[in-house]
Amino acid sequence: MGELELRKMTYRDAVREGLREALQKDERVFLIGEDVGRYGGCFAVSKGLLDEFGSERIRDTPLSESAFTGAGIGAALGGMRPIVEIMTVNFSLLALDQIMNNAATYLHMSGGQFNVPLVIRMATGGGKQLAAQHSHSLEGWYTHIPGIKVLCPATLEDARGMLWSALIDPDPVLIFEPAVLYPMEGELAERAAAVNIDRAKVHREGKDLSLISYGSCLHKCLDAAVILAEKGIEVDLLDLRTLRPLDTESFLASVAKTHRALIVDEGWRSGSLSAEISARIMEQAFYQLDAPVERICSAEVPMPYAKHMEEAALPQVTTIVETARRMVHG
Amino acid sequence: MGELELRKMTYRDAVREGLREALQKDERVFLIGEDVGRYGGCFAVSKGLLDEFGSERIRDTPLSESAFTGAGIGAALGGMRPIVEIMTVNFSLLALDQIMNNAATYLHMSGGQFNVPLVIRMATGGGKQLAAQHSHSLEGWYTHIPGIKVLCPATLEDARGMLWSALIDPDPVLIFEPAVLYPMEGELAERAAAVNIDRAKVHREGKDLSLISYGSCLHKCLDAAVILAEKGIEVDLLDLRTLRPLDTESFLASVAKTHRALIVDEGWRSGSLSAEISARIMEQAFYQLDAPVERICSAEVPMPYAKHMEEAALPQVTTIVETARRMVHG
Amino acid sequence: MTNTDIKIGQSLVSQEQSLHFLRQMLRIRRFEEKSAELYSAMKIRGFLHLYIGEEAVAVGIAEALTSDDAVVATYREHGYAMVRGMSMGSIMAEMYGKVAGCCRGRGGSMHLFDAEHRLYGGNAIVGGGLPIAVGLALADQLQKKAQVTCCCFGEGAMAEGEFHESMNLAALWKLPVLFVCENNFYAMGTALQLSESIVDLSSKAAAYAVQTATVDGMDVIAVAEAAKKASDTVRETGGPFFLECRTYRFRPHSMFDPELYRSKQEVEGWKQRCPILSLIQRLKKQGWIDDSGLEEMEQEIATEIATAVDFAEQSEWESVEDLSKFVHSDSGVN
Amino acid sequence: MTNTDIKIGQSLVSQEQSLHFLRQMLRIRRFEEKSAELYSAMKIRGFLHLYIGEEAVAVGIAEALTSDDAVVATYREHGYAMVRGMSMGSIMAEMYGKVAGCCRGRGGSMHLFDAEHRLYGGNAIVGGGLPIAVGLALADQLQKKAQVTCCCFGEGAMAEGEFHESMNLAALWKLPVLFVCENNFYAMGTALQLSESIVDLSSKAAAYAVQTATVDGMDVIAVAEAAKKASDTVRETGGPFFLECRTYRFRPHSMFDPELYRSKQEVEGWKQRCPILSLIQRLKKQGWIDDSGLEEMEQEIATEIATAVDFAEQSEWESVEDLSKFVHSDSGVN
Ligand SMILES: Cc1ncc(C[n+]2csc(CCOP(=O)(O)OP(=O)(O)O)c2C)c(N)n1
Ligand SMILES: Cc1ncc(C[n+]2csc(CCOP(=O)(O)OP(=O)(O)O)c2C)c(N)n1
Ligand SMILES: [Mg+2]
Ligand SMILES: [Mg+2]
Repeated sequence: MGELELRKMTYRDAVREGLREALQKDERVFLIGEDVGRYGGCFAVSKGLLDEFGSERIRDTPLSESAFTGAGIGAALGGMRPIVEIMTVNFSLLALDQIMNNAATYLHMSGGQFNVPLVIRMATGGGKQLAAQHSHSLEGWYTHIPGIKVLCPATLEDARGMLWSALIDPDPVLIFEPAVLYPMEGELAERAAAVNIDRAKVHREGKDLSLISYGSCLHKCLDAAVILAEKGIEVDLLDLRTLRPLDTESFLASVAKTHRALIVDEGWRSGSLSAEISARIMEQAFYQLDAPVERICSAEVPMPYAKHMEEAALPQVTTIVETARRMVHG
Repeated sequence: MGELELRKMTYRDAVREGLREALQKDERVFLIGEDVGRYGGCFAVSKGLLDEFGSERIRDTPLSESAFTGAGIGAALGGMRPIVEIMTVNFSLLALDQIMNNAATYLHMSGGQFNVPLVIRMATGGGKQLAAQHSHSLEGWYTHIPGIKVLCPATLEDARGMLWSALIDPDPVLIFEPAVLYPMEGELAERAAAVNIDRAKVHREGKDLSLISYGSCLHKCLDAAVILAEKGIEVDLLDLRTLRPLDTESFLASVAKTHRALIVDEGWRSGSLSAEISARIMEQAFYQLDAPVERICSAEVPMPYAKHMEEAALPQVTTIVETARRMVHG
Repeated sequence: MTNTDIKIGQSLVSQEQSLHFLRQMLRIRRFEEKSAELYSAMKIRGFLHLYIGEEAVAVGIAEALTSDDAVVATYREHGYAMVRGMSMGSIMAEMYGKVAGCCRGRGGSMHLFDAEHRLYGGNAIVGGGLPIAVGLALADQLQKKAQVTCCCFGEGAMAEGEFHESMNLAALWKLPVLFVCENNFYAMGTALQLSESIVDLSSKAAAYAVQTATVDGMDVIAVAEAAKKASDTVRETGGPFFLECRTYRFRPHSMFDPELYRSKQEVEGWKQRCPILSLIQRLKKQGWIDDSGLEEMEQEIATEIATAVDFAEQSEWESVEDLSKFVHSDSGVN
Repeated sequence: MTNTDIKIGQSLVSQEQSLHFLRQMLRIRRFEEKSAELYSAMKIRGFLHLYIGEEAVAVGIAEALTSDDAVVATYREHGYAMVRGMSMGSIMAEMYGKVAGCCRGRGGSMHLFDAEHRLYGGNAIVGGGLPIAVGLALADQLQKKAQVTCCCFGEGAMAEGEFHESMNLAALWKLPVLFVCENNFYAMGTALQLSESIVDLSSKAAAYAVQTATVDGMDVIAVAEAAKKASDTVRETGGPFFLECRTYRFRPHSMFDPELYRSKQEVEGWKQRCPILSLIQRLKKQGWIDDSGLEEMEQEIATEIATAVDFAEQSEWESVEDLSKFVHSDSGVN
């Protein structure tokens, strides 16, 4: 059966398939953003969709992040199911007022009268030598905002499946796609299986250490886990997937088993999502800990352009391995 | 001597005196923002300054948060010492691109060529029944950004003194003034004493519990501390004052003494500054803790208008007292 | 001209309609006067922005809108809430912070919402409502619904980037938005000429290839007529229209405003042009209303307001257990 | 007209100056062609936005600026860096990510800064530089410095709210900003008519009461002349000026661009109007340069580029110990 046939594709293709399926399934769905149409998407994600669905449903916008994001909110209020694409998280700051003061508040402010069924997608993260204004990794920062959900697909399955789950959510959902993952290859079943957007996923089971991550750093953790296994350290590796609301249960369950936790995320260290996770473990699993929870995050600097400097600023596999070893063997 | 004579004044007056002194001391200093001049400031902070210093140095702006904040950055690059006033943190989202992508990055991006000696002041916080779009408490959120400093004066002395310290800092400094504190009365010495902007301040010494806070919540903690003292619980009460960079040493020193810590801040709980502090205590003082660090923050809801609902959403003295008692006596 | 019609402004308006205009303006005026009282009595808190002096705008605009049309307003929106058909009770209860309020006490004066009457707020971020209006109109265009989205904002909002971006999108995509600029010449304490390099606001709007008109916002009949023409244009062309209504705020910006930025004389001068008084004069001249008729109308409105206050007083407080209700929808909503 | 002068465009330009224009445009062209090569060779990474086809703009504008004037540019700023007087070596080393680069390798192609030549970047946020330029001009006005701040941006930036807010502030406060719009008719893949409801960009600027002009951006002499008039106006009035230069990007937007949005013919058509070729033709007709002279010029430029590449290759890498250097100033700076 179709479901079982696996096809080779990239993370980019998976996102595109998710978009195509959504556009086919629900005529209220449309994609709106800069260069999503004629250009084919700044990361070639929406390539081909303009021809397939036309310029009304694959709508190129002027450079007006605040207005077209707000227009997405309005269109959602008006009965549509817009998918707003903000090219990258770096430009989303220009739309933040619309996101925090309108999208996130409308339902509550109106006493339950107006929900905003909106999805906002954006690329996130560094690692491509794009320097200080184009390398932000702010998905963790966005999780501070009540009224929105925040997703970060790290796998092809989630890249394709999370979009639909987000679209059927009655409230605003932000999906952050790590730009470095677009070329990542993998295999997917012919037809998309619906994915949940409320549970973290265990990628590896282990008793020695809970390794908690998401997005692009998940893959650095997967590599680290292999190296650690060779050194006899078995990590319990969690992909958070949904960053708000956090699936606290899963990482508490893991910590209950391992008594040690290391969190890896690409955000700047101070005020990172890792801090929130560490604080929750402190509050709810303190007495189960054999050692302090640790974090590996990005250095607190505007991202430098030079490759060696950027690498020094970002979390790296070697650091994860060394930190994990020290935490387990002391 | 003048220094010793104490005068009664409000927090609002103290901020105004800080502004006046700065404008008198350095002709490169000017105040720019919405209604700072003819209106007298939306919280009457700059009342009278227009007559004293003229419309070039007390500059009213159109409603253009992004442009006049960016203009402040440009003016700082051009040799001036601008004080940009954004009426409230709620509107600063419109200027966030300028703050994060320009003010915070220029020095690093330019390899040290261009520092940005800019001060941005804004009112922050809830408690005035201004509802979901006018009650944000985002100063903790701003501390995620490398390249800026974040101050939050909780006392008259800091309200007056921190401004000058911020102005002589060669880099961008954000000063958050809790709006509920403007009417607060107190006494100040005739002449301003320079205040440091790198150390937390101990308001009360105690051995039972470290109570860590800042801004408007500091005053709730002061009240709680009195009640707790009556109950025989002595808290070590810290005013963080500078939120970025955090004075980690001071709260670690306090925890080393008390072995218990409660952090109180008005930000939404997830991703709050409290999370960062808790994580740092976890990482650097884990083995000194007798109990898990706890946080009291705002409920994760857009701020409701109704008084009783807003009070339920904000940290309150009773909660602080109860939590502290439970933490100490179990 | 027949004796059943009256020529006011440039148009023919029936006795019935002009009395309706008067009643609507009076309802807003008296309701807000009461609200100011209740603010001093601490029954209403937070920010309270009064519309007093500007009533002709909301009343005139409302005439051009159908119940299918949408309205996006600002924090100075009591007038719009009333002309859209919301009951004084649900508005007053909202300002009391009671559960019977239109937003169950979560919004307050600056955030009046009503799904039934398609009022999408009550937005307290200046300029924040414009992109929302563009999106509502886009949804209508995509769904082939012949509806107008009316977006109201002050002249101060025109300096914000969101005005620029929203006007361009509406014009570029030919969206059915009726942009209504309530030019009361001040943004808090900032006079128009200190806020815009060009004070002819219509010419600013014209730079987006949007049709424009300017009308005396103190003359309800002129506003109604201009609004009708404007909304007709939107319905016919399917594209946006920009209508500037020149009006004036008789009261302080909000309840905390020393009004250092304008002279008593200036305010008095505008009060001479009070939209309510001038309409009453014209109606009396026409013999369509007399003091007793006016008295009667005032009485009815006073009763309506008293009932609303009563309703607000009687209503319950939302339970604090429900604090986080409506942060997310109860699943099912979609 | 004397034989020492040449009538090109509407103006008289000396042989010396026109050869200077040619040399500057060629320097940019060849430098970027080399950069593209080095990008494929992975010596340069990140984003690389080429100016090829648009050289006449930066070169013409530079003629109107003094060393005291400031320039705020975009991520497509190699041309400005060169015409401001920065050495090819410091630019190339920057794109290599080496410590000898103008920003010690922290900025890269999109973030060229130079305090000595008052180049304030190199901004990768579209529209992000406009408020900065307004502020630099405000500082000059307050300090009574008779300097011009030249702010360059693409036509796509004009849809951003920051354009609107910045133009208004500059006009309202009469600030000495020379706004230079490089209209290359595309914002990435979005054609001007899909981005602006009015494509006559000068008329948009005029809506802020700013003086405007439009010039053929493929004709360096016309640009130089228009820029001179514009900057003179700024210096005389102390107020802003908006100059639209119509030009075209011969290359893809960046190094990853399939160019699905425009036809080969369109690109070819514009290449016929190459600012460099056309100037060469005119100079030859005038007998001011011949093939050997051109060859010589190309040789000198090739040497300059080779030296720059060499310099970049030789330079050290910044030590990773210095990662957080420049996040804050070493105290003392003020
Ligand atoms: C983005 C933003 N900046 C500042 C404010 C504070 N503020 C509230 S109303 C107002 C003046 C708005 O003037 P205008 O748009 O003319 O409307 P009016 O109040 O005159 O009806 C200001 C500055 C705000 N609410 N939002
Ligand atoms: C605020 C923002 N939005 C989107 C982008 C992505 N982007 C980079 S260049 C560009 C097109 C800009 O076009 P234009 O202003 O005409 O300049 P050009 O590239 O044509 O010189 C876009 C959309 C960005 N860098 N900044
Ligand atoms: Mg106004
Ligand atoms: Mg362009």
